[in-house]
Amino acid sequence: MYGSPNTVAGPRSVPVRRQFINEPGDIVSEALEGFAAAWPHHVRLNDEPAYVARARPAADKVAVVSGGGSGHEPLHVGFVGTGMLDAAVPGAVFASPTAVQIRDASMAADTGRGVVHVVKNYTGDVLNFRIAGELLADEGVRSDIVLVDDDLATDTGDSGGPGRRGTAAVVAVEKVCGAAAERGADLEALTALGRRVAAHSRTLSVALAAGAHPGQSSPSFELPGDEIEFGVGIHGERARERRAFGPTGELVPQMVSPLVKALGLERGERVIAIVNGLGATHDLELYGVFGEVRRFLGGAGIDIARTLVGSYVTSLDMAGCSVTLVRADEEVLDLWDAPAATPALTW
Amino acid sequence: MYGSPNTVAGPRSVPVRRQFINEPGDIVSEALEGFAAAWPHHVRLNDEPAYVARARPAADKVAVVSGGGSGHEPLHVGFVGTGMLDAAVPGAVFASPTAVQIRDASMAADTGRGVVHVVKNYTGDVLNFRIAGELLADEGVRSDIVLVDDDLATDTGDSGGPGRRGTAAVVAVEKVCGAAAERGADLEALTALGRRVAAHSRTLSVALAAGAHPGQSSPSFELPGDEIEFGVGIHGERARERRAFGPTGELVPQMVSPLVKALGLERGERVIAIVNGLGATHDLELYGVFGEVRRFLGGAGIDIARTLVGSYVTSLDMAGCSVTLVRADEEVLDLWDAPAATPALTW
Amino acid sequence: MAEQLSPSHVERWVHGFVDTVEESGEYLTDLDRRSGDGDFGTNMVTALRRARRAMAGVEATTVGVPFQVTGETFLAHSGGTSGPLFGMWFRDFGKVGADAGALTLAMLAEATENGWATVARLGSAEVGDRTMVDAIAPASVALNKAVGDGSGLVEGLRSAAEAARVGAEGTSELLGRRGRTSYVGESALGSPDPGAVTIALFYRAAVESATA
Amino acid sequence: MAEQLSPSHVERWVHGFVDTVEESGEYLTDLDRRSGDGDFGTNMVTALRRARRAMAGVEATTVGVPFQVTGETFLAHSGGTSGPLFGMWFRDFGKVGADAGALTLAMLAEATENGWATVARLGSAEVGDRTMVDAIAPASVALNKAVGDGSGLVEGLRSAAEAARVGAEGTSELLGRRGRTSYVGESALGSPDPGAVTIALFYRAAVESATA
Ligand SMILES: Nc1ncnc2c1ncn2[C@@H]1O[C@H](COP(=O)(O)OP(=O)(O)O)[C@@H](O)[C@H]1O
Ligand SMILES: Nc1ncnc2c1ncn2[C@@H]1O[C@H](COP(=O)(O)OP(=O)(O)O)[C@@H](O)[C@H]1O
Ligand SMILES: [Mg+2]
Ligand SMILES: [Mg+2]
Ligand SMILES: [Mg+2]
Ligand SMILES: [Mg+2]
Repeated sequence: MYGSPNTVAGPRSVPVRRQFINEPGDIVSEALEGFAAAWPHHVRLNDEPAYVARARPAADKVAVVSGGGSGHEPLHVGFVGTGMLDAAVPGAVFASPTAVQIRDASMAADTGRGVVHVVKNYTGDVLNFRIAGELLADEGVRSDIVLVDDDLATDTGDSGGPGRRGTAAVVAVEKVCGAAAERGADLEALTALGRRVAAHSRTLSVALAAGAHPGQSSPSFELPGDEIEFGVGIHGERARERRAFGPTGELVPQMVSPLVKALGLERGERVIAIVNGLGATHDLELYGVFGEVRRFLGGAGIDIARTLVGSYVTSLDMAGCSVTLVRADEEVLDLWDAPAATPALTW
Repeated sequence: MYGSPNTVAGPRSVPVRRQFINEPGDIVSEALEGFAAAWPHHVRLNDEPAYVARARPAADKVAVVSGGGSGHEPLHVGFVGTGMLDAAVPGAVFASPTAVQIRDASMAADTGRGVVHVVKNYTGDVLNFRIAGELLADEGVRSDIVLVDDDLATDTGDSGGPGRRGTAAVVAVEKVCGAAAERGADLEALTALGRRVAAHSRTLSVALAAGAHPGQSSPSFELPGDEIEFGVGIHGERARERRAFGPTGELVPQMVSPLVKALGLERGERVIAIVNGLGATHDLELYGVFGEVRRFLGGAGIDIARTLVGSYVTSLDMAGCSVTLVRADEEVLDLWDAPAATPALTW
Repeated sequence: MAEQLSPSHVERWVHGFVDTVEESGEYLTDLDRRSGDGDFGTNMVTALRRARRAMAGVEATTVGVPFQVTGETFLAHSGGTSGPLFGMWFRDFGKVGADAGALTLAMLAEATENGWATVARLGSAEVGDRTMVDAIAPASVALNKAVGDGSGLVEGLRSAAEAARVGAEGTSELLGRRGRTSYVGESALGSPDPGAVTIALFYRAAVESATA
Repeated sequence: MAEQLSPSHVERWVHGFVDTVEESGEYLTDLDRRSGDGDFGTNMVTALRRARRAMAGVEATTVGVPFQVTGETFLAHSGGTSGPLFGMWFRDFGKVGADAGALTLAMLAEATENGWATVARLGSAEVGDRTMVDAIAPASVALNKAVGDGSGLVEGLRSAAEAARVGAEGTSELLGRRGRTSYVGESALGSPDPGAVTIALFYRAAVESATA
């Protein structure tokens, strides 16, 4: 037991991490049940297979469906509702949903005009969504995938590899595609739009402390007090790189500058800026980070046309944040501003 | 430094806690600047003295103003907007705003019909809001206080003491009073309404791990792995009581059962249930907790008429949650359902 | 010795496969530990046990049904990379037998060829990448050859099983280029790929069901 | 020796008070450490320095102005419990002198009585609770008596200062019932309440300004 000298691992022993859970294996299904009960006017939960769909299904529009591992809440289930997703398909913690979940959710959401799958670029998610697409084709349901791969830290330029991971830009893709779908865009237009937003999005994420998997009593890695993980993903893993910890005013330029470069943003261009908490980082800190993002982009002459600050795409209770920039044109901004009514995002 | 054997405090040494900050003393002002920049259509920031007001001030209604120490975000600044607060007055982290801040915010918000101050019951807040009321009276502005004192853990029955602390029920009071003010209720009616909601609200909070004050490298207390703090407040302090850690299914009834008793809730009565994260607790856990709240209240025949689950009243990055029950009648539910458009709560 | 596989043959085949994977579960997990994350055997056994329960509730009206049920079970419940790929693999066998009362060698060759195409397409895996494809491909070649040669069912299945076994063994010498084993590099050398071994077990179970 | 306090007397009084609190800052903080959370002196010094800067920018057109500026500074910037109470205290002095060119003993008695009422009302503090009220109350009694007796300004202020000093010293023997000191209990016994001591310093500074 923690604190008893004969079992202590040495000076690096850490305090026990606990969560509010019953059985670790039940955390997702119990949370889904609670989630659906909390937002009955927005969503309903299908039990077998598990997916979350709009409480009042939309009629006569292309369905926008997303999904992925759990542990990233409010993503994706929190974005089901008017103006965003028609359905979200949750897997186990950090594990892809199955192809049958995706197929059934998509068939429930389809109004006859096809289904756009918004997929974060992870092997398991891509595989299961691709399979779901084949299953749907057999059922006569058209679908196509918008792959979100915004994580600049995994941009190796290696064309044979798995490519960049998908992270917080998925919120922008879901918002914009959701709005366009609501306005009647067809499957081809939506897919093209989603791919355009994804292509013009880049994210960098840093961690100050690891989170812990449900039921596990220690964080998934440890960091010395003078270092941060630079370029983490959203699955609790470490980054390839460690950098020196420092004040926000020093850390944020290290995140934003590569984003500007990667997107080739020039003076006068407009962006949507997303400052996203990875789980355990407080709003006070996130708004402080956003202040530094503004300062940096202001200096570079780049216009922050829209902003989202909050914990939207989390990595369990990791302490850290990500900064996403999305190049924005009139159409994208207009769709971003369009009304949305979901548990986690409403305007 | 952490991890170097000669300075380690023994087996209870903990990993360094870090935040995204520049100077600890600047965290609130920098965050406010970022916050106001992120939500320009909802709020504007007044600099000297610091307060957050609606971007478009309301005309001809009683103003609803709240405030208190920072570190509880999104409370209170996140609730400024249509249907909730007209202004929010932030103090330093966990410290009351000053009477002049409150006075100036209230005068800016006043449309001539007076100001309701929603105040969590802490000595400093109460003192400064009472003084602000006297300053306002001198300026010819009518105001009155709705004191929120929902924390059952500090219900000592001792009439001379400071009384119960104010915690998450403040969200319900702000929502309901905000909606009633929008509909034209006068100062007396609003004050009576707010007091009624507060009187019918009770909260219990538990912590699984302490948070850390900005700039401090260790959490404010340590807990062994088999215990929780039962009955914490929202200022990072320990509770008077420790209890055994256990599965959510065992912890939640210990929280909800005393609430039901304290409110004298009987079978068939309706409540608003608020499951609130204290800062570092993940949505998956909060929805799991809500699941257990439902189970318990279902067993007691009490009807959960409305629900709010999320991190709304935080205690920096404390790991923990609170459960609030608010006895709800038709009027309260109707006001709860009324539209609100604020950074943190919109429907 | 059957010249066609009846629905009950196919049920025996699938059940035999479940049995043999159950027996090899720990071995397969150990192989995945050497070349991946060590969950393969457990995942496989869990999914196949569930498939066995699902088959019990369904009447095998065609030779496709046991495969369809197994495929759907994998697609509905199995995580990991191999789960959905095996799901699609069984699905291709189910499709070939969808309306048929019996499976011929030609139908088996067709199902194998389709399954190969499916797995290769979805997993972007080519022969030599150290995946289940390295057992599927030789089995497919052997079956097509057997059909072309006019071989009998059992003879053809035997050649497929032998080809799959050899192919699976050969993965011991391959560097992984798909899936988790691609991160492990040389340290996986010397043990075969668990997915490929499982494909070999699948054809061995086919032979046993046809000869029992 | 003045019989009335002119605006420049009042400025000297307030500046003298700032000086003496600055000198006593560490002592006051130490007292708060014994009976509270140890921030009293620091908070006081910070607020009063700021008040001094604010006064420099404002012309003392009436005897109320220096008090008004000081009160507003405390109310605008000072955290803690005593900050706003002192803010209101100074404000009451400012109100009495708001339109006046000079302060009489009667006006000082009135301001003190109002200030006592304000602090007692806002802090719910009665005499004997171990707060600043334990110095304010005797000062108020002394001033009212001096006014009734027809005493001179300096004589009256001296009696108030002496009464406040004795009252403050007496808090050493009181158990706290308001503010943080109420949590500390007996361990505060033996040292006086910092707020009460500060009130005594305030009247001492008044005497000095009137006699300098
Ligand atoms: N891209 C791929 N294409 C085909 N087969 C693959 C691919 N990736 C992995 N496999 C097969 O899956 C097996 C591993 O399965 P499993 O343990 O379920 O995967 P993981 O745990 O890595 O998600 C490998 O032995 C290999 O045969
Ligand atoms: N309720 C009260 N009423 C009047 N005076 C009070 C009250 N509480 C505290 N004080 C005065 O305030 C002083 C402490 O001030 P301060 O250190 O600023 O408070 P804290 O740090 O506890 O917020 C005490 O010495 C006492 O004189
Ligand atoms: Mg594996
Ligand atoms: Mg795996
Ligand atoms: Mg103090
Ligand atoms: Mg203090």
